[in-house]
Amino acid sequence: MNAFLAFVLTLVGVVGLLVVLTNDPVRQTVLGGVLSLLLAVVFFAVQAPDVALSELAIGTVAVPLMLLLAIGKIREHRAREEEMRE
Amino acid sequence: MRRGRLIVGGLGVLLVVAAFAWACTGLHAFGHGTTRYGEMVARATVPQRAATNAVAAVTFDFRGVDTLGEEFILFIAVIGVSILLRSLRSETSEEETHIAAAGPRGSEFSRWLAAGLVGPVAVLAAYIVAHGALTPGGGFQGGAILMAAVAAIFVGGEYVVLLTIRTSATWLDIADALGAAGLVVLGFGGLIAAGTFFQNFIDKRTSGLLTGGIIPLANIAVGLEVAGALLTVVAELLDQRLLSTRT
Amino acid sequence: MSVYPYLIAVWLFGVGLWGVINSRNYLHLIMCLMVVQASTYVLLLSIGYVNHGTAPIYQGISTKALVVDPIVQALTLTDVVVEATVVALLLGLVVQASKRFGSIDPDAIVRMRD
Amino acid sequence: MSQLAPLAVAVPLVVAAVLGIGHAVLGRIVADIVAVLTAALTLVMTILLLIHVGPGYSVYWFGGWHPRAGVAIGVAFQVGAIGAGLAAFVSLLMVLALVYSTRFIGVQAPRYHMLMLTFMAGMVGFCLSGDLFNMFVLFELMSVSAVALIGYRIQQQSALEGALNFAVINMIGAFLFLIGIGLVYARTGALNLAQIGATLAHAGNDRVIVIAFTLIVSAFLIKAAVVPFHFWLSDAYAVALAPVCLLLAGAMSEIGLYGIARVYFSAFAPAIAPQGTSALRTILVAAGLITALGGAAMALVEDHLKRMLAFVTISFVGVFLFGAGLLSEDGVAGTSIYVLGDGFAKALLFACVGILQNRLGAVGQRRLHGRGRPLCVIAASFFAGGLLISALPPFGPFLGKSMIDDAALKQGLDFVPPLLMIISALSGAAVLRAGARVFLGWGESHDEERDSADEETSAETEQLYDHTPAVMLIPTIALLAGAIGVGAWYGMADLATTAAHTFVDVSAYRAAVFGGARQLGAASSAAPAWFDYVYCAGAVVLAVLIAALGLFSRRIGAAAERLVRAAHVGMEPIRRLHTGRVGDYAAALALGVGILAALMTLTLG
Repeated sequence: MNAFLAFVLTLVGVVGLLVVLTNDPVRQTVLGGVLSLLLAVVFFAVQAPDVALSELAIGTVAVPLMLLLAIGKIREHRAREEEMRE
Repeated sequence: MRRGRLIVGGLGVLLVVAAFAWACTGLHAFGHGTTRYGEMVARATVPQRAATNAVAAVTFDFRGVDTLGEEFILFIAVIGVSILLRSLRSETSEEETHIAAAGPRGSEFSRWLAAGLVGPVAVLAAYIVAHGALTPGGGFQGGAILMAAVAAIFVGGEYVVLLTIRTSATWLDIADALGAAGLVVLGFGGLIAAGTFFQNFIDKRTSGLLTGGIIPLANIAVGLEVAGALLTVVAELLDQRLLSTRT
Repeated sequence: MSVYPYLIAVWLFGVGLWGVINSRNYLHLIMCLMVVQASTYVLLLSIGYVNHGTAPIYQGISTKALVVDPIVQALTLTDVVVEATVVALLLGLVVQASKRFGSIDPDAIVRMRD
Repeated sequence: MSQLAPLAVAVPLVVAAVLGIGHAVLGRIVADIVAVLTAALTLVMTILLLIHVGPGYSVYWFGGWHPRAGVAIGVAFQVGAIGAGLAAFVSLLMVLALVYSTRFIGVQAPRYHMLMLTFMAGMVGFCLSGDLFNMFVLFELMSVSAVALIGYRIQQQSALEGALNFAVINMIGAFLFLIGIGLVYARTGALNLAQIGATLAHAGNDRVIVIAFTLIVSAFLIKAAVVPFHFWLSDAYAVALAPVCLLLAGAMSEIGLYGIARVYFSAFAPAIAPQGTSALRTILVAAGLITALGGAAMALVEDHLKRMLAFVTISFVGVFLFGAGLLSEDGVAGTSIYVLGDGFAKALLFACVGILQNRLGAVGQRRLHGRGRPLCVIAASFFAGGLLISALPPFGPFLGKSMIDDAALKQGLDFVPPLLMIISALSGAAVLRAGARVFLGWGESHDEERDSADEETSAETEQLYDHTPAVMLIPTIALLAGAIGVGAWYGMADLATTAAHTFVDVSAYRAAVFGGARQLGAASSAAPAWFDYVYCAGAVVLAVLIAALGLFSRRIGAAAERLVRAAHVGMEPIRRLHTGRVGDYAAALALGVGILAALMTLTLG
């Protein structure tokens, strides 16, 4: 195992922890994207380009997109509810 | 109440992690992961399937049924999302007025940028799908990239979305279902033409993109399925009001 | 160091599971589940790695070349797509819950039990 | 004939996909007919498969990838009689559930049908598959379909919560399964169960294998809902549509247990047995008995009918885990008979509750008090179900239970038959008491206890029927016939024993997969002995007595009243644990897996 791989793996561990510790959904989504990006780097490093490409497409594009859309929807619902209350 | 949970959960996580870590220290050293199974499959890929991507050969040929099941997981999850995000009949009228009030959104620039990006990305996606048997990539990756391209239009201008998804939502569903069906049909093709379900029944030695027998076809089916499925989810999340017009 | 990648998988599993238990927001919980899932990717791919091996793609390399295990890569590929479905389904539930009940905190639920 | 194995999975899948392609134009009636016919076709295929398999195994290599040089390079379905039988049972329940749901209003065609068909395909495939990763994929297919089916009634908060709890807990289970698969693969380089077994027979046991086995078993225990992994179940069953409950209660939990038995006997037994067998047996048997007792006790204090039945289901999962956990041929045989008989009975009870819900618009016992009087047929079926699950001789559950009793006695567990008698009496009492309240109006109607004014009690169909549709009644009667029929024919016991004989024989399994076929003979089981009749009749009598005590404690006297109240107070802390909060459930899950891992490591490692 080379130093680069060890370094990126450590970063993966740190970012994984940050994802769990972050409470704001948007910031968390961004961190989730970073985690996926780092994972993709790890996958390239362990000679798994197919998985790395999938992880890039799904983990850094599709899943964050879904999450952001859901966050938007949820905020919309919350705003509408507050409107109704007033 | 919550403290009790954190104590129980913390203790549990510690125990599980300790067990898992203990098992990991008993594994082979990193970098020595050779198995006979993996080796045999890797060795068989080029001579037997004329494909160069052993991962694609495993995914669509050696262990093709797993992929079939997994495609259906994706397919049915999207059906599930449609079911879960449906609007009930009584809510429809309220929702409709909400749409009218929303109006167009998103700047002119972002819309043009998104539209401009779609063409090149779609070509790239098609390339990745088509070369799945040969180079890294294939149906999963290409499908997801295609989805990203179309999603860019969706997000780029919500106005366009309201017009396009209304007409395209049904087509997305159908693309999704066609992709899923395509993979089973390939399985049945093996059964009918070669006698075993999911047997690679197409000549593998054709040159060019058609190498690998059913692998390129399976890649196309999966690409269609993944793109259709992910786009349906995005469309549902983007505007669940649209559902009321489809049910 | 020979088991370091496996231990990263263990670490991700542990923090993700802890996050699920500790979560006060369903969106946060979904992200924590993704961290747990990331652990499975790291574990599977690390298991199949071979020192000085290349990717199991025979383009420009000899068919006798040393390659890493294609099986675990195919398994992980399947796993990655499962991730997307898990997120989609859970988001569907969460969005509907927020629309109808205005809360996405798993603990804030006032449960009407018999 | 051997092509039936892949077709039993592929046909429902292709039909689901075709329904998806045509979803815009297909009407409800077409979807109903197509789905019922597909399920019926699957039933026919699985039954033919069961006959074809006989006492041996039928192995099907997908893609024509037969093993080379002793290495399995493809995916195989390795079908034994128990797997095929369970698959046939699942398909039968699915046919009945789909017929039952044809008159449900609010069912979205064809999406609902697609979900049901993939749910069935996942379960059937899981029963047949002989490859660890393939089992994982089908397991996920099953879970994903079930999530959408449980959350189906989106207008109810509890439905969304139930589905979320189910989804999160089962996803964690899936990750545990996957990590287990990774560890097994790292150690053995195989995913095929028989090959894992063959490799382990040489390599022996070590910590990687013990932990991998623990994680995989945990995943199945979560699906089966064994204490402390059971919390999601009552939330999910309380809200699922009645036809979905039929399948969840009748088959899905049992499939989790089948998974444990399958991976143990086909793959892990060579590493664990014989030194570790007794330790593993102790762990499984203890978990089973705790689950059985806890579930039955909780059932007695539940007012909500579906929740009550959910706890009855948990109780029986415990009994089945006990039976299978004996890790013996006759334990497996008894459990498989018990699963059939009891599965029919539980599905019957859920079908009755579904009808009640559609006729009367409520599922709380106290709200329904006496209102079921006009529904004679349903009442008769419900009481029959109650008597059957308390193991009324000589019908279905009785045969299974007596076989498990015998198997336990053979292992020297003398305390078990009386304990199981009490457990089935408690479950039976819960059902009989509920029946007496709802259909006869016995007991107090509205006492000082909380009114079950929860939203879960609203009708599933949004409008009530003034008579029971025939399409609901016929499946109900069919389920009753099934529960009675399983035990009425003693040949069943011999068939199950023969099947179990093959199931536990790991070398026969390996021979079937890698060639060098071995002759497998038929086996027979002893007929129930006199004491089996005594225990089971005792359970029925006890059930009636406990039910009466619950109903008439005031009239019987102060002592009885105090006893009933003490029982309720005593159960309250346990009831409180079922908070409906997914974080609590995940914490319990983590602790459960952790303890299991510690126990397994200490005893097997």
